[in-house]
Amino acid sequence: MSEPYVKNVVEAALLASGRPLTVTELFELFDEFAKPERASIEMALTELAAEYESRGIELREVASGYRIQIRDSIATPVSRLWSERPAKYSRALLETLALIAYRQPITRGEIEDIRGVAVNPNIIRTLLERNWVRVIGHREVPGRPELLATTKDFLDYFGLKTLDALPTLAELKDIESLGVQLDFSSGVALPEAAELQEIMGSDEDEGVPVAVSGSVSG
Amino acid sequence: MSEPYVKNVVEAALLASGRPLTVTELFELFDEFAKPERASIEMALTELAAEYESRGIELREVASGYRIQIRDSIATPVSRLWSERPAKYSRALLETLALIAYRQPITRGEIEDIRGVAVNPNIIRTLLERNWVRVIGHREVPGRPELLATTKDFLDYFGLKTLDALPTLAELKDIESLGVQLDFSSGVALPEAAELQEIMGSDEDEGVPVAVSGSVSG
Amino acid sequence: MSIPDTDAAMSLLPAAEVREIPFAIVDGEHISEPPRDLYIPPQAMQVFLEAFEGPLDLLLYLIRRQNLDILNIPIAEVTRQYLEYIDLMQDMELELAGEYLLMAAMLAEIKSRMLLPKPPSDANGEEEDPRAELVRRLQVYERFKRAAEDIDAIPRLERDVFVAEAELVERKLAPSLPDIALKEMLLAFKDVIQRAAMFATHHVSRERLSVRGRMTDILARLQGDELLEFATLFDVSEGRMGVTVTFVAILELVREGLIDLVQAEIFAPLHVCKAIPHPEWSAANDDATDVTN
Repeated sequence: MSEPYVKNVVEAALLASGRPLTVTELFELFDEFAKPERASIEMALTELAAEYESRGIELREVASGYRIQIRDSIATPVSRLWSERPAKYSRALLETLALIAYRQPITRGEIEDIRGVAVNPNIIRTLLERNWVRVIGHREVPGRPELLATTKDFLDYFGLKTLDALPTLAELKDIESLGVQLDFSSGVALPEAAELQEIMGSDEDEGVPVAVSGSVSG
Repeated sequence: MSEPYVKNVVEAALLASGRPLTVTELFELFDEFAKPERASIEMALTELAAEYESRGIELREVASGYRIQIRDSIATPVSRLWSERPAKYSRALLETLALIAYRQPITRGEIEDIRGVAVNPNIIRTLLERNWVRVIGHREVPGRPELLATTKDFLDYFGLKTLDALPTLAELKDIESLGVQLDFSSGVALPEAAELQEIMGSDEDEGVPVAVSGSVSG
Repeated sequence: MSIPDTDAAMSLLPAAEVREIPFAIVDGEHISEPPRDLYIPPQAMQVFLEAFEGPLDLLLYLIRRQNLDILNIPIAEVTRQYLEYIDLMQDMELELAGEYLLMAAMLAEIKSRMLLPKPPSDANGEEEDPRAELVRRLQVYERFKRAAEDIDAIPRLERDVFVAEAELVERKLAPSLPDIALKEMLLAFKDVIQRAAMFATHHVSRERLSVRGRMTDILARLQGDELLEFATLFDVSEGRMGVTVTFVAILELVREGLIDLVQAEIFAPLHVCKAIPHPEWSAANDDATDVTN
């Protein structure tokens, strides 16, 4: 069993901080000459999680550490504390966020190519202000567009530990497999092969073609 | 005893609200068709207060209702969550500490002779306050200057078992590569026998010119 | 957006598939074109347009609404429907995003390629479907459209998840001290030694840290005024090496004038004590004190 003092400090710190805390951050709260073992902090976390089992709160590990949150089963009465409905996010914002989350690092131009529509600058600004997204560099192409990626705050907000915890993307079906059955009444027309090759071959990692099309965006 | 559900909602609401809540406010959180008695909310509060007795938090009644707060006895470590990252120590302090470690026992004058500049008294005071350095005597020369040496706390802080675990002067020449081999954080001390063998061995293998404090100060 | 919204907007329109059936029969004549002066409130058209996130979204809607296979789009039909909406919106003099017109051009191009005679196969003998790129774009877009819905469904802070917090009434001052990495200190030492070496004109010797540490230990044991028996400074369990280190440390302490070795008479036990202040030095010290006072 962990020392009661260690467990009490860990619990109090998690409740006082208002943000997730890592084991290292918890460790550093202790006085230099009375530092517990890191293992006893981990033990305290395990014990707290077990104690909360029968309670209205739970210990959750998210991207930037541990936090204590209200248990889902009790969220309805607790949500009555606030009369205002929480903000809804527009589809445009969510689609942009999804593209950044699954395709990071990604430029605004690449987002626009996939969505087939211009991205409202307000959307990127909102995502940056919420600190869900940040600029992590520039793509070394003309114009040096900013590369966008998600942050730990994004994962924390959605209660995720890592990006891998995001829902899996839908499968892409391959039109090529259908090619045999195609029946064109007046024969098959080929698009400029080179052009399509270039367009389709640009994204090997997932086998998903990024719809970058000069003819469309140009 | 109160119903566990009532107690769980009361606790969760107090922890989620961010402000004190009255019994009436707590009462109103419950679904209209499953409202508990007001008495059972009061009972839940009493039970929570009792449960928190041994913990780092406490239930307090303030002017605008009940709130859960960090117990005073645990406020010091928790407050470190907001302590600013401490400033870095100066180069002069690092050099002074290093000279005391390698040349102990040593006087301030001797440190000044080697460094070629006066030692700010604040540096010595900081090192004494940090309990990394202590005065172990006086050199019996005019002025009887204090002899400074490192402490057990100094060894503990740097994770060293003995002073011998510090690299030798020859090893310092290759300090960049040394850092990789030596796990400084866990402070692995060199095996003592090998160490002494090296010390007692011939001097020829090392030709590092070293300013010896005694003769410099003379 | 939600589909019901779109449907509501659509119901205000001469929906595309309605065209298959005569729009109306007037004087026995089948009228399949909506009257040009049919009034549709521009706001409704605006709502309709805003319900879509762009041309891909609109196309996807047309395909899904008719349960068409995305891999085998009847391009002529879909193009006709798409263009109808575009025409209608242009008739309404609504400002149409350029992307919608580009898509219209792309659809028309695909349609015409589908109608052209089949050109010779490429080297691989494979035939590329003119719709391939469009299908891929639609699929990729749909994929992220769903991902956005999935992300929206994840329980999130503020809406579904509430963080438990307790008040810290009074923050205690807890100064935290700067950290030093051992390496920092070693680098500092290396520098200072190198610097000192440049000025060193005196003898050069090899420092023995063990001896230095032992010197500190011996001095620490001599804090009081008592005499310590010489032999007690040695720990036989340290072996020959340990004894030698202690001995060298004692010699060094004596050489530096930090300790005195005393012996009452010949062959009597040796004792060690703190060096006794030289009378003159003490006097000098007193003088110095007087001066500063």
